[in-house]
Amino acid sequence: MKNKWTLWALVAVLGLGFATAEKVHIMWSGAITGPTSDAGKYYAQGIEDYCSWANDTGYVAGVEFVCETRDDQYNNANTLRNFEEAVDRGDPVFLGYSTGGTLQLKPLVQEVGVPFIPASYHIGNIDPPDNDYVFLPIASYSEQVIAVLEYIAKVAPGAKVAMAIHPSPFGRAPVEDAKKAAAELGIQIVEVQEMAKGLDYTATLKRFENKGVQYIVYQNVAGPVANMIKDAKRLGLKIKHAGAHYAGGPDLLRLAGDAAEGFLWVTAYYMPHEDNAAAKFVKELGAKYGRPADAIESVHYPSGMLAAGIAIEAIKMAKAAGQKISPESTYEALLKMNWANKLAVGPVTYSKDDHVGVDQLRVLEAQKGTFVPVTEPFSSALFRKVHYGK
Amino acid sequence: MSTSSPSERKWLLRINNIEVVYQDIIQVLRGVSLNVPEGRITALLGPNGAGKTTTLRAISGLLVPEDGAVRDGTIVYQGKEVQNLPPEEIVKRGIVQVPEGRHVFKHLTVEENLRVGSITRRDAKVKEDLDRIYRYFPRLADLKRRLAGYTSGGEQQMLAIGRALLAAPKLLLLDEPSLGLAPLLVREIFDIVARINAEEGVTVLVVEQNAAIALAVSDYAYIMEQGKIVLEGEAEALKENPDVKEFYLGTAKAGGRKSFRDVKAYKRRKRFM
Amino acid sequence: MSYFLQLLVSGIVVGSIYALAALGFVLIYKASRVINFAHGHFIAIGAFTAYAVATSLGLSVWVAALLALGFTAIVGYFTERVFLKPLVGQPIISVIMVTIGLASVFGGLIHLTPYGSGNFSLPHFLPEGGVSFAGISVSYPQLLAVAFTGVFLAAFGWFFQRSTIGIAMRAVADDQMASMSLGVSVEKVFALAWAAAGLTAAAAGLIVGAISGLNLEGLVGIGLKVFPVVILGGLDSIPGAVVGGIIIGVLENLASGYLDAYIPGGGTGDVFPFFVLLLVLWFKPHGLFGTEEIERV
Amino acid sequence: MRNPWARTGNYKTSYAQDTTIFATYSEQASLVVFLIGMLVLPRFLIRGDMQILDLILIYALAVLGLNIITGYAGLINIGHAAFMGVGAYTAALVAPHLPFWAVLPVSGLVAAVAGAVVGIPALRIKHLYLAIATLAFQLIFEWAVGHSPALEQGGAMAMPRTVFLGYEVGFKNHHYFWYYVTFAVLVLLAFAFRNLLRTRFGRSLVAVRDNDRAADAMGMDPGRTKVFAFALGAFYAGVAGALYAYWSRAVVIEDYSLMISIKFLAMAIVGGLGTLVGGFFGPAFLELLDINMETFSYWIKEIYNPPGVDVGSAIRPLAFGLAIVLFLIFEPRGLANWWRLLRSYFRNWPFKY
Repeated sequence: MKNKWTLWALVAVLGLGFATAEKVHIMWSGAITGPTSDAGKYYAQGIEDYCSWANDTGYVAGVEFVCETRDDQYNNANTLRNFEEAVDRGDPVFLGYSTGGTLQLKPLVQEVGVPFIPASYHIGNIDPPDNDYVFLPIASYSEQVIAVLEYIAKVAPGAKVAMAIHPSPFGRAPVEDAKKAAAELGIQIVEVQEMAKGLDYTATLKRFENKGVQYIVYQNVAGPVANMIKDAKRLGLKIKHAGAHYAGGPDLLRLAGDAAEGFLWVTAYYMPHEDNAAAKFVKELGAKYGRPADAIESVHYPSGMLAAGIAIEAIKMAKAAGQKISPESTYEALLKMNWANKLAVGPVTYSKDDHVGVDQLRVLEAQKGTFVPVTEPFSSALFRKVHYGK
Repeated sequence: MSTSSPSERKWLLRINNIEVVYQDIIQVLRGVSLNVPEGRITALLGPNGAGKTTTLRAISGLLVPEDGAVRDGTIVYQGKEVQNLPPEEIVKRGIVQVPEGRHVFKHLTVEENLRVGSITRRDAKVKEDLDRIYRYFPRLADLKRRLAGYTSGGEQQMLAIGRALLAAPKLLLLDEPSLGLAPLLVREIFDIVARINAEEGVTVLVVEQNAAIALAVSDYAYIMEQGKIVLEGEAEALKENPDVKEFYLGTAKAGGRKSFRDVKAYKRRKRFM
Repeated sequence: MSYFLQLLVSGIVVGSIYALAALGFVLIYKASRVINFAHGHFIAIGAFTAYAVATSLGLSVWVAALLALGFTAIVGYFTERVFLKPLVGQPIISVIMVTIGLASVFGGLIHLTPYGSGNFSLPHFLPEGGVSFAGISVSYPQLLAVAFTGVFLAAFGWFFQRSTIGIAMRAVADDQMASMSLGVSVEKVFALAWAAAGLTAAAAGLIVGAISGLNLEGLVGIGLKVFPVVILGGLDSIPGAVVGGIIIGVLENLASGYLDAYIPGGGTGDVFPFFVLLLVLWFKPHGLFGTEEIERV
Repeated sequence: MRNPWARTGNYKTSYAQDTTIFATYSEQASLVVFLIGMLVLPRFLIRGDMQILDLILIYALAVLGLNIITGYAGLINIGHAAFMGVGAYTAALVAPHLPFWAVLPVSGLVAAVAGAVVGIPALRIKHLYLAIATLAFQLIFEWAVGHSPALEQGGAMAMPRTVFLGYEVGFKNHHYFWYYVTFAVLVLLAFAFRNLLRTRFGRSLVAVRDNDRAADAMGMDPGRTKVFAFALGAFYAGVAGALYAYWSRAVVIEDYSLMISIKFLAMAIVGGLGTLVGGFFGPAFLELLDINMETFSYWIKEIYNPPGVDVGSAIRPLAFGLAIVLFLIFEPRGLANWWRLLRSYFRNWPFKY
């Protein structure tokens, strides 16, 4: 009867474990449907899977994460409602999404003091005022666009550049900084065009061509970018294309096919086809939680993971420091964070004055259907100069 | 004209005591009964608002678009009850109504208008019938390609009748064919109706306010007032009825207006009839 | 000059897609006086059906396209039977709102499939590239769009001018009472118009899919672009849908070609058609080819 | 009148009695009970509930405005959220310089001007064509805001923290404070709404809806009536927009998009077009439906969640659409009609009729 006793003991230990596991809620509110949902739906899956992974592996001892991904349909009223619910419940951290939603919530975030990690890498999210509690997972759109401009200035000095942006605060985010940086780099931003969801971009592209544009830099989501570069190919234009984080990625390759060849893309994440721990980890999780191939390959999937990862890491730090899990302790932990994560090209580091997690970026180029890095990870000095004046 | 009593006739259509209600509340017909003999022209006369058009619609099923329904009584056509059937079913059985005010399809050509008439037919004789209609109404043949909206009132009336004939009716219901037309045209149209009746054997039930012309071509007639039949008889006989002369034909002798008492006397006679 | 010509040609291509999308919209309005706010969803249903059939069953895109046309026609037919028929005789706002409600229902149903969000591209079924002439280039899918539109319009033109059922549909649009008096089943005509609308919407969806990929938002958005087209052409005119579609397509392209550079951020092509719409409503409320209604007290 | 609560017929003896808003003592009494109930309600609700309640009341105000335009005057308006947006952006621009109680009417008035401008096409076109014109205005509004640097191109314009009697409103009491403000405004404007039909203008609104040619023949000016209906309805929306701006702490374009306009129409229909109680029931029903469907969708996700399909996201638009469709088919007079039936049941109890 010895076996029976072991079994009971096991049950008792497990039961005790469950009973003592503290439930910590982490909420994400973003667009699973509606505008930009092509990015949002994979982002949400990344969060869910990272959470499940943390629970399944017992990543933070004694803590069970309850991660909710809520579809706010790109509507700020829904985001606000979700955020307030999280605050009322005492959630230690909140994962956000859109630029508009984050900018709107900033004063409230400041007032309630709950750390807020958006999917939007708008620099305005962490610029004053009310910027104490917002943390960007990776470098801002502004820095991304400046990084690609620096690369362009290097390969084609004095190039003429046009920007094609999403018609929203998200799209407009890097425009001002990009213009200043271009002046420093000696390249010329000829035009900034907002891309509506049209069926045909001939008019815009032809105009760019007439103005002698050599590069188009996109701040947009992959769908419209794919259509525009396909049109450019059809028109036989010699214009080259480049884009910030949300403009490119495997999604773009899938949608645009051959037309994406030579596309320059800036991001802080590793690619699924690369031979490293990050790619392995992402594929493992995707397979484990039954995600389809296009989700696993999408760059938004690891982006979601990183956001969830930062939150979970901060909670782990707070717990390790013996503190009660709360917004305050999580905030304190975030300010001290230096997480050598395996998803992005650099560690996630925060401090009182630095609310950008991964400071490093890489420029990649689409070659034969995959994005191949063409630079080492770097952070842009020029960005700091034009944005902060230092 | 025939002198046989009504009971000896062969009825194509018998309406027994029908009541028609619009929108569930407005009662228009209160127990109307009338019979239509096969192969003849029957007239239904009466003043505005008496319920003549409603009676026709009850027969043809066109109460539906006006939110009306037959609530009580029966309409028997060829031995079968047809009240409240959908209009397309009634047309298939051979009852076709020419609506009041002609209702031609203004944005269709004359020939297209006629083709709509043949929609319920599956037989191959449509082309032949089309030519026959053009023979009855030679004017329509000249206007084939013109938009119906740009034809004159008389032409539109002819078109409406011709269109109905293309549905190969056994019973043709005409609603005020004289409405808004010059007397000469009215004469012409009624002559054609009489010819169609005689040559094609189409039974006709015609609703009219112009009693003189209607009684001239019809065999039998009913007079309707306020949702009830108040008088009926052979057309010849009705022409001689003093009340009909007074109120519908305007041919009473003894010039000058009659007194109110006489009107009351008429009402009384009506009631006991 | 070649700049202008290229804008013109591209505008005609986009315009013929609008024309095809507007065709179904006009069919419904013409037969039953219903403004269909769910038309964009018909376009999406057609496109995603073709995509689903082609990718999951592995059939050729052409077969998938035929199935999609048929399926969307059936959806249109049942939409009328189930949702619109009970509302015959109700005020306009009820009829408008029921199509708005249906749009939301269709949106929800599409989200029950894997196609609710994200971008998809139809498998290649046309040769890559296109033709170029004097510096003006048109891709094969774009040529197909124009050809498709031409075929559909010719087919519907024939149907409405020559076939008895087509003439009967016009008759119902003209005068319902008179049509009923001749035995035309108005109900059947309505349902038939919705089926035809579903079919043409699916055709529009397929072409959009071939040109710019499938995305629910984008496909549904075309349903909004239909409004300026039909207001310009006339709500109940089939030639109006074609002419209106092409004019709006061209104007949109010219606007973004010549005005965008002067407006901060550009994007004028998106809003310009709606300015046109307001102008048309003010100066010629029934559009270029629409029929005016006569009102009586 | 011995038993004023148990009348069997119309016993009115003067014109003044005939035109009172609340005909019987029982109606007056139930109104007082209702108002007191609403005033003490927050004591029993948590902060999160208050947020939803606030949203419902703000939407109710906007829907009352829509009921003037669409319910009373019969002018289908697919651009009501744009009027609300005009009010909200006005609020964002003037709030740093004015106290909140002054911001509200200013926002309403600016929106009313916008409403009058949008109403101008109603002079020439009607029915469906007018509906499409309002749709065009909605889209042009969104585009114009998106291209105005002064309005942050549709990005967030923060609203200042409100100071009331020297006391700063913060997170904990934000929703309670705005509940009372919204409620006060709503009661005021609902009385105005109820009174509207008793004015010459209100009657001409209905006359114009039923047949504008006939109204013209009877000496009313349908054009002016329609434009004024738009202005008045937009005033309600503008005030609602300012309240929304304060309530949500910032003004962002997505809160005033086409989708929201459609939501307002749905609320008006589900509540009961042209009725006062419907203006409350509609927003309450659809907002609560949405929130419950959201909860339901998390529950269903636990059971059924195939890869690639987002069941949760499908449920909410599905429920919203079905609510509209089913109401239109089975209860076109909306929830207001259920309310009417319920009341008459209790009034006549224990008799059937």
